[in-house]
Amino acid sequence: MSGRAEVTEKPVRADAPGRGRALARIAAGRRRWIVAAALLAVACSLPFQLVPFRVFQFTMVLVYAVALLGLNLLVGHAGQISLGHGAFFAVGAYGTAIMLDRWDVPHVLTLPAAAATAFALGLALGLPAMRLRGLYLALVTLAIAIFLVPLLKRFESVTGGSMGLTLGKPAPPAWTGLAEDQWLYFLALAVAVAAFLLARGLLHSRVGRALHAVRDNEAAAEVMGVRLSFYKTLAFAWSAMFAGAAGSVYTWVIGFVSPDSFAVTLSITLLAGIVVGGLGSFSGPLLGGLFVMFVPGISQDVNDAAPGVIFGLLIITVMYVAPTGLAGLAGRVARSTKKILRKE
Amino acid sequence: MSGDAFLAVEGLHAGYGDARVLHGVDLTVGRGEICAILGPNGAGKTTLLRALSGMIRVRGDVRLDGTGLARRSPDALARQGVAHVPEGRGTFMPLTVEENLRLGAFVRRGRGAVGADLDRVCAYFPVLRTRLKQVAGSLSGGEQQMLAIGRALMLRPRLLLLDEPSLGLAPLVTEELFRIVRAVNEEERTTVVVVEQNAHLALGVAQQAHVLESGRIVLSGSAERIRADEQVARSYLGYRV
Amino acid sequence: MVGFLQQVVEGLGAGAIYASLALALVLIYQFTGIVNFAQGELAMFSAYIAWQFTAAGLPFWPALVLTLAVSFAGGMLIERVVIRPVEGAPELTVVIVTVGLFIFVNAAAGWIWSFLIKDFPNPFPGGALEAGGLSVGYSTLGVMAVVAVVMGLLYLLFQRTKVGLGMRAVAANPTSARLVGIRVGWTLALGWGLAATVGAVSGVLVAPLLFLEPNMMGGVLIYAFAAATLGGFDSPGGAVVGGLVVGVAETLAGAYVDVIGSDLKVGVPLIIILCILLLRPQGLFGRAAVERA
Amino acid sequence: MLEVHGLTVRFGGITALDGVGFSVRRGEMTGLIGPNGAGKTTLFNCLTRRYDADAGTVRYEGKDLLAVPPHAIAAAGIARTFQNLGLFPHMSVRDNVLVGAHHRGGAGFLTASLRLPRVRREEARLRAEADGVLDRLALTRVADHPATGLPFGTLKRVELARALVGRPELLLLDEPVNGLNSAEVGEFAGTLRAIREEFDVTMVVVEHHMGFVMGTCDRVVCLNFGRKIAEGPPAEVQRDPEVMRAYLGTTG
Amino acid sequence: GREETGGGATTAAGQCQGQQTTGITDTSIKLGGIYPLSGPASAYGDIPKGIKAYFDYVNAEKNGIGGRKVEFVVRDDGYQPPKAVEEARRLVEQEQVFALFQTLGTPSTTATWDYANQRKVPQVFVATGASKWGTDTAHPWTIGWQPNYVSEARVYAQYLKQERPEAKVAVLYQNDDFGKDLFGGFKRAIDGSGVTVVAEQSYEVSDPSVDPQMRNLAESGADVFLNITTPRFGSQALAADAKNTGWNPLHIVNNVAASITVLRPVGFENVQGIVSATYYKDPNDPQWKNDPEMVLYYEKMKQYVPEADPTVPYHTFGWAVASSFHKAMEAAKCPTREGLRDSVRALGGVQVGMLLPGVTMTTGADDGFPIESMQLMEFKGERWELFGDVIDTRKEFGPLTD
Ligand SMILES: Nc1ncnc2c1ncn2[C@@H]1O[C@H](COP(=O)(O)OP(=O)(O)OP(=O)(O)O)[C@@H](O)[C@H]1O
Ligand SMILES: Nc1ncnc2c1ncn2[C@@H]1O[C@H](COP(=O)(O)OP(=O)(O)OP(=O)(O)O)[C@@H](O)[C@H]1O
Ligand SMILES: [Mg+2]
Ligand SMILES: [Mg+2]
Repeated sequence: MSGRAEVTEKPVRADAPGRGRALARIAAGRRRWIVAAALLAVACSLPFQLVPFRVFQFTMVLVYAVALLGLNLLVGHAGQISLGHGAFFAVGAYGTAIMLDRWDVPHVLTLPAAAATAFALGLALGLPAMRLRGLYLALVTLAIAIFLVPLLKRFESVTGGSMGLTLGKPAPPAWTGLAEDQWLYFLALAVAVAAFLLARGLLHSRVGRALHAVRDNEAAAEVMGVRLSFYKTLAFAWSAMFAGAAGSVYTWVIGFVSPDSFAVTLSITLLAGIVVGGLGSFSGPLLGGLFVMFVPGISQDVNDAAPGVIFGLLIITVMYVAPTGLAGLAGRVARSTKKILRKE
Repeated sequence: MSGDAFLAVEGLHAGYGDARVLHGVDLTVGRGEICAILGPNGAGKTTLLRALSGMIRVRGDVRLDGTGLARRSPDALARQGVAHVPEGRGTFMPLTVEENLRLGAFVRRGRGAVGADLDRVCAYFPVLRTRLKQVAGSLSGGEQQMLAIGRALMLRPRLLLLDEPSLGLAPLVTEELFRIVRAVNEEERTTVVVVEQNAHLALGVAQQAHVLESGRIVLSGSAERIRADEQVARSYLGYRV
Repeated sequence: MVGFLQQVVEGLGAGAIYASLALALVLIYQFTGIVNFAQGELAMFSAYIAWQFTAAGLPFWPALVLTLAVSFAGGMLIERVVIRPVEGAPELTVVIVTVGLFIFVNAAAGWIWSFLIKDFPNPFPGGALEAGGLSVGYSTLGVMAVVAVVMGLLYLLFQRTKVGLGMRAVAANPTSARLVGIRVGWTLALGWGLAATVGAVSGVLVAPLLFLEPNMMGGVLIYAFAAATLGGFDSPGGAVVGGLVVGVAETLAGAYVDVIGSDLKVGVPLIIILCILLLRPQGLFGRAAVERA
Repeated sequence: MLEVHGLTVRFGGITALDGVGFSVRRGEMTGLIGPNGAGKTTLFNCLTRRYDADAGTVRYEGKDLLAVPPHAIAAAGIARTFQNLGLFPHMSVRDNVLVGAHHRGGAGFLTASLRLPRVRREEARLRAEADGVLDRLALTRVADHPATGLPFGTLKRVELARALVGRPELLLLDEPVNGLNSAEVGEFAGTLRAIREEFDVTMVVVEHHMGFVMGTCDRVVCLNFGRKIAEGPPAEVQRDPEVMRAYLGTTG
Repeated sequence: GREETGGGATTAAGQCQGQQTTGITDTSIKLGGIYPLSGPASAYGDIPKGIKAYFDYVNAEKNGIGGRKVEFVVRDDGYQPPKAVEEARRLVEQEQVFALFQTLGTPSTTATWDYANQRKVPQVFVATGASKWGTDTAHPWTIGWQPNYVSEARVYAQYLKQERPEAKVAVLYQNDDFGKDLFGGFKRAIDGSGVTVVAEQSYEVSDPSVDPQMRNLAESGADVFLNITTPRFGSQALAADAKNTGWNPLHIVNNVAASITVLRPVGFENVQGIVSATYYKDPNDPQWKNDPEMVLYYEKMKQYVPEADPTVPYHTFGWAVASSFHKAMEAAKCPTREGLRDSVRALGGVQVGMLLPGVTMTTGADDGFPIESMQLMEFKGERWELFGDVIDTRKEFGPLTD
């Protein structure tokens, strides 16, 4: 955020420069709100500008962004690697599907219920899992994601087995005058904005700092009074909750769930998405969502004989150009243009 | 002096990313000399040593025994006989003490000589001998500092760069340390550049000294002259040990 | 009882396969501190290279030697070209680069050689050793022997050689490693080369048993991860023991525990790993990181 | 305020602390000295529950400190700095300091994510306090700088600020003047004395800088090989022959 | 643009008035297919190459289908249903295709068929053998092509009932829609006969090997082994069966894994006498060496997709399904989406060169399955030998309802 702060430092009194900086911070804060409002305005106008198919694509971007927001909380902010977040996404998606399929629960209610289920599961798995460190945690979560697929197939009467479940989509209320795609888009947007605000509140607080502290130096964090197990487990559960909410919206949008939709690749894609987007940054999840959504298509346009060759290369290239993710790259670009502009 | 300059630094600029730290440092150290660098917190002393051992990119000219060194990588410099005891000690935490020491001699050949040097270092710092098989990360701060110095000596360096070598050492060991530095310097004609806050001891062994402030050398001279400087006395020699 | 023992033997056979790839994973982890998701695909690619040599008429053993050499060079090249640019970047960045590599290599293999199963020669005779009612296939024995040899060599490399010491130093602290004169870049490349070679051995062992096609190693990689996790990511011996335990546990559970059945048997290694890691978070044979405030 | 009795800590074959006992009175500044590897840091680690004691008791304000879980140490009023720095490198200096006030806040996941007014008020209060401490330690100019890339001496000060903002009653400082030149040591000693008055805090300081120890401490405890070999007023300990032999050498 | 219909010059007149003509003109017709070109199922990504070869050939040498040049747009879904939805929408809304021709895989097709039917876009000859494409009545715009897995299962059941009425069967199946469908069909087809399933084992596509499953099946002492697998696992199961000298069941391998390319790596000496069923010609089978369609296929593959290996059966499959589309389109009364929908549901014994002699496409009001006949074959020497008559499962078992 402040890569250019004064580094040659001598003991000084805090005086004018300190105050000036505070003012600048307030100004920057206001600027950020303006940017956010503009962004939201653009987001709201999108479905009226684009063909339905594009609207659908952006709806999915938002779905992924919500899941990545959760993963970012865990990986980017709390420093715990999960290779199994597809599992929580699946729990949210299947939870919603089952509620719709068996009990005809109204769509809106399925979201909190699915998120709560994912949260509870995250908590239950987080308790033992959080004793593990780094790589070991990552691989145990990976195993969970792998195990989920046959598990979903096993309980066929509930989950529809390998054939999956087909569900109805939420219909736009007549007063809105929106088409189904547009309505779904706005639902996803609402969820994404809510998730974003929640995550923001969380991170700009004592809790967020505690998570960062755990990420940066566990021993020191504990001495400062941060209860490691509590924060790690809850970060896991919250992150699972976001993934679950994303899964729920996914089911609304796609109207179909099957075990093969939630194979390990999804978990790995999510992790790749957030790392490519930018760990620990606010725009990371959105950029990651865009990457996950659009880059495979681009890869195919380049080489339709083996799109994987291009997709793999693109991942490598992005990491090469932007080792801290697209968000970091965007920040760098913004900074250097600002500098150039100032020099003129 | 510069006739037999073993290390010659001219117009050295260095920094981190956008932050410039050194603004044109000139420095020569004669062969087999000990040179002390003093300076306040944040002056760029560590940065200077990092620049000399190739850890950061620099602009300017650095010559060791006549050959240009600027822009060489640290490993190439190590092969040229430059050993650096870095700020923060750079311990190989998961490795044992013995492995840490042997790594110091990584670029040397000849098992026998290395084994003898291992003994020598253990004689300098007897604690290390009792800890040879212990994981280095579990050593106390001071023990790790000794390990770092021992590791650097294992190279039998031509140029030894010491960044606050007495950091965290007990007074007794600190004194011993400077005796060792002098001994190594005398026996092997090792040239030494030492950044040290314990100015008394540093100036005690050094032939020449420089004061670095805000990335520039503001005062240079023989150790005695520097010691006699009033400003230096106030800043660096106030608290007597 | 014989049936049970036979299942154990078969489990060991499967476990040896997992162990063979786990060794390569452990090798890379040892001195770069990252998990290489592409390891299985690189092994598969090596197997294709071996296949290509034999298809061109080379006898198996010369083809193998050539393959190992090519794989070694390829591994080093990958480090130089693909990993080097992100050296020093956050660990996860490097991990995701290996994910990209995974996708790339898999697709490339399909593109070059198609997805048809290739006819891969088996270096070991077909029959089985019969003793006391048990039968152990010669290929199983062969795989186990090779894995044991590779494990021993790796142990010697890590613990007894200067190169191994240098590698561990690079993993522990690259900055200091450079300061003591280790060519970090080349050491990393060497490590990747070695891991690719070990992976190639794995691929060549696995190909005749699982049948060579681009997705051959996907499942093996998962179990190799499990093996390495169980054994401790920094111990070659652990990787082998981990592989064997996973193989046996999975086989027995699939065979004897009806509720688990063959569909849920993947869960068995998971549960074992969880239980063991809860007791020993660094894996069975892993070294706990010393932590000092 | 603090009573240590027969404290013993072993690591495999090494006995880092061997039946150490001493006490610290409220408001006092105690120096802890001893050769490298004597067990000083280990003692701090015991007091902050990073290490488990193999034997012995520690009573703090009459409570059994060894029964307090590690994360509750801060709330019990104990704060520390680390010998080799224990900062959070990716966080700004200000955020580092704010983590020090963690135990003084009450916001949880839910309340924080909803940004309840209560949380905002608490946040504003702690921020103001942190800024005050930063100012007090002349760190305002680097408050937004990440906690890496600052000079070692500055970082040591950041650690002190982080410890102080938790309003500790007992402050454990592990080699606080490391890497400072003597003028800076003098300045720092002054700051520390002022802080002691201002924050009404009891301190235990590990330091090898004898000038500093002699100048600031009320009492000094000397350890050697995990055992206490001397205790008393600084001047007395400094003259203790065993301390001189094991620790100070001749120039003491 | 976001217009719904009328992408090109309207060719619909008369009785076709008012029908959808998106994606079709007097000189062109645009089709879209969705395949896993990337990811773990990318083996199936070879199918569109065969299709391309056929259409390129028809476009260049036959002036297209009834004067309309075919443009075939292929999209990749990585075998992921949400991606399939995206790609289906891209094809329909952006590419403005006339029809979705082939979506591969049951999950991907299931995820897209509601959409296709709502938009009234024909989704024809989907590349999956699930039975619901033919039995479901709510999706008239979607239709399969290949014999459904239940029909295939019936063929094996029929064979066993005749040849081994007391057979004890051990089954290995892939634990997904395909394996479940085929295995379920088999169980239903043997219901009430003397044939019984005595052991069953499933595997996941992510399993490294099916050896443990094969061991457990061998313990059952069954005298028939039904191998419901995809290629690599098929080879593994065949090899495991060959290796186990103590267990010598009649080995039936399902069509998906019956290609010569699956058998060859196992060693032909190890697969003698195994049984399977088929409906189209295997390009590796010497008996079709001089078959005119096969000769044409080899020639045109080499000419139009020289980089592809014509011996890959997926290419042949693509060729067969493309020529089937050609026939269906030619038979359409109206060059409209409705016309295609109706045409594929009113096929009367349509012959397709690449299908086995005697296998034809037939559909009707109560029959949504174009191909329902298969012929049994036994592996002898280095090739499959067809035996018995072509079995029309519809005749034998009655129409499939579900
Ligand atoms: N890794 C780094 N990244 C960015 N800036 C750095 C880094 N290391 C040092 N600096 C900056 O360079 C300047 C000089 O620091 P340096 O560590 O060289 O000082 P020093 O004289 O060694 O101080 P000290 O006595 O505290 O060790 C400081 O202002 C510091 O902020
Ligand atoms: N986790 C550990 N594992 C093994 N040995 C340890 C561990 N922690 C400390 N020790 C040993 O205990 C002894 C005491 O260490 P401690 O860090 O307390 O010393 P210290 O008095 O702080 O020394 P210094 O002045 O050098 O910092 C040392 O010899 C050290 O090697
Ligand atoms: Mg320094
Ligand atoms: Mg200490």
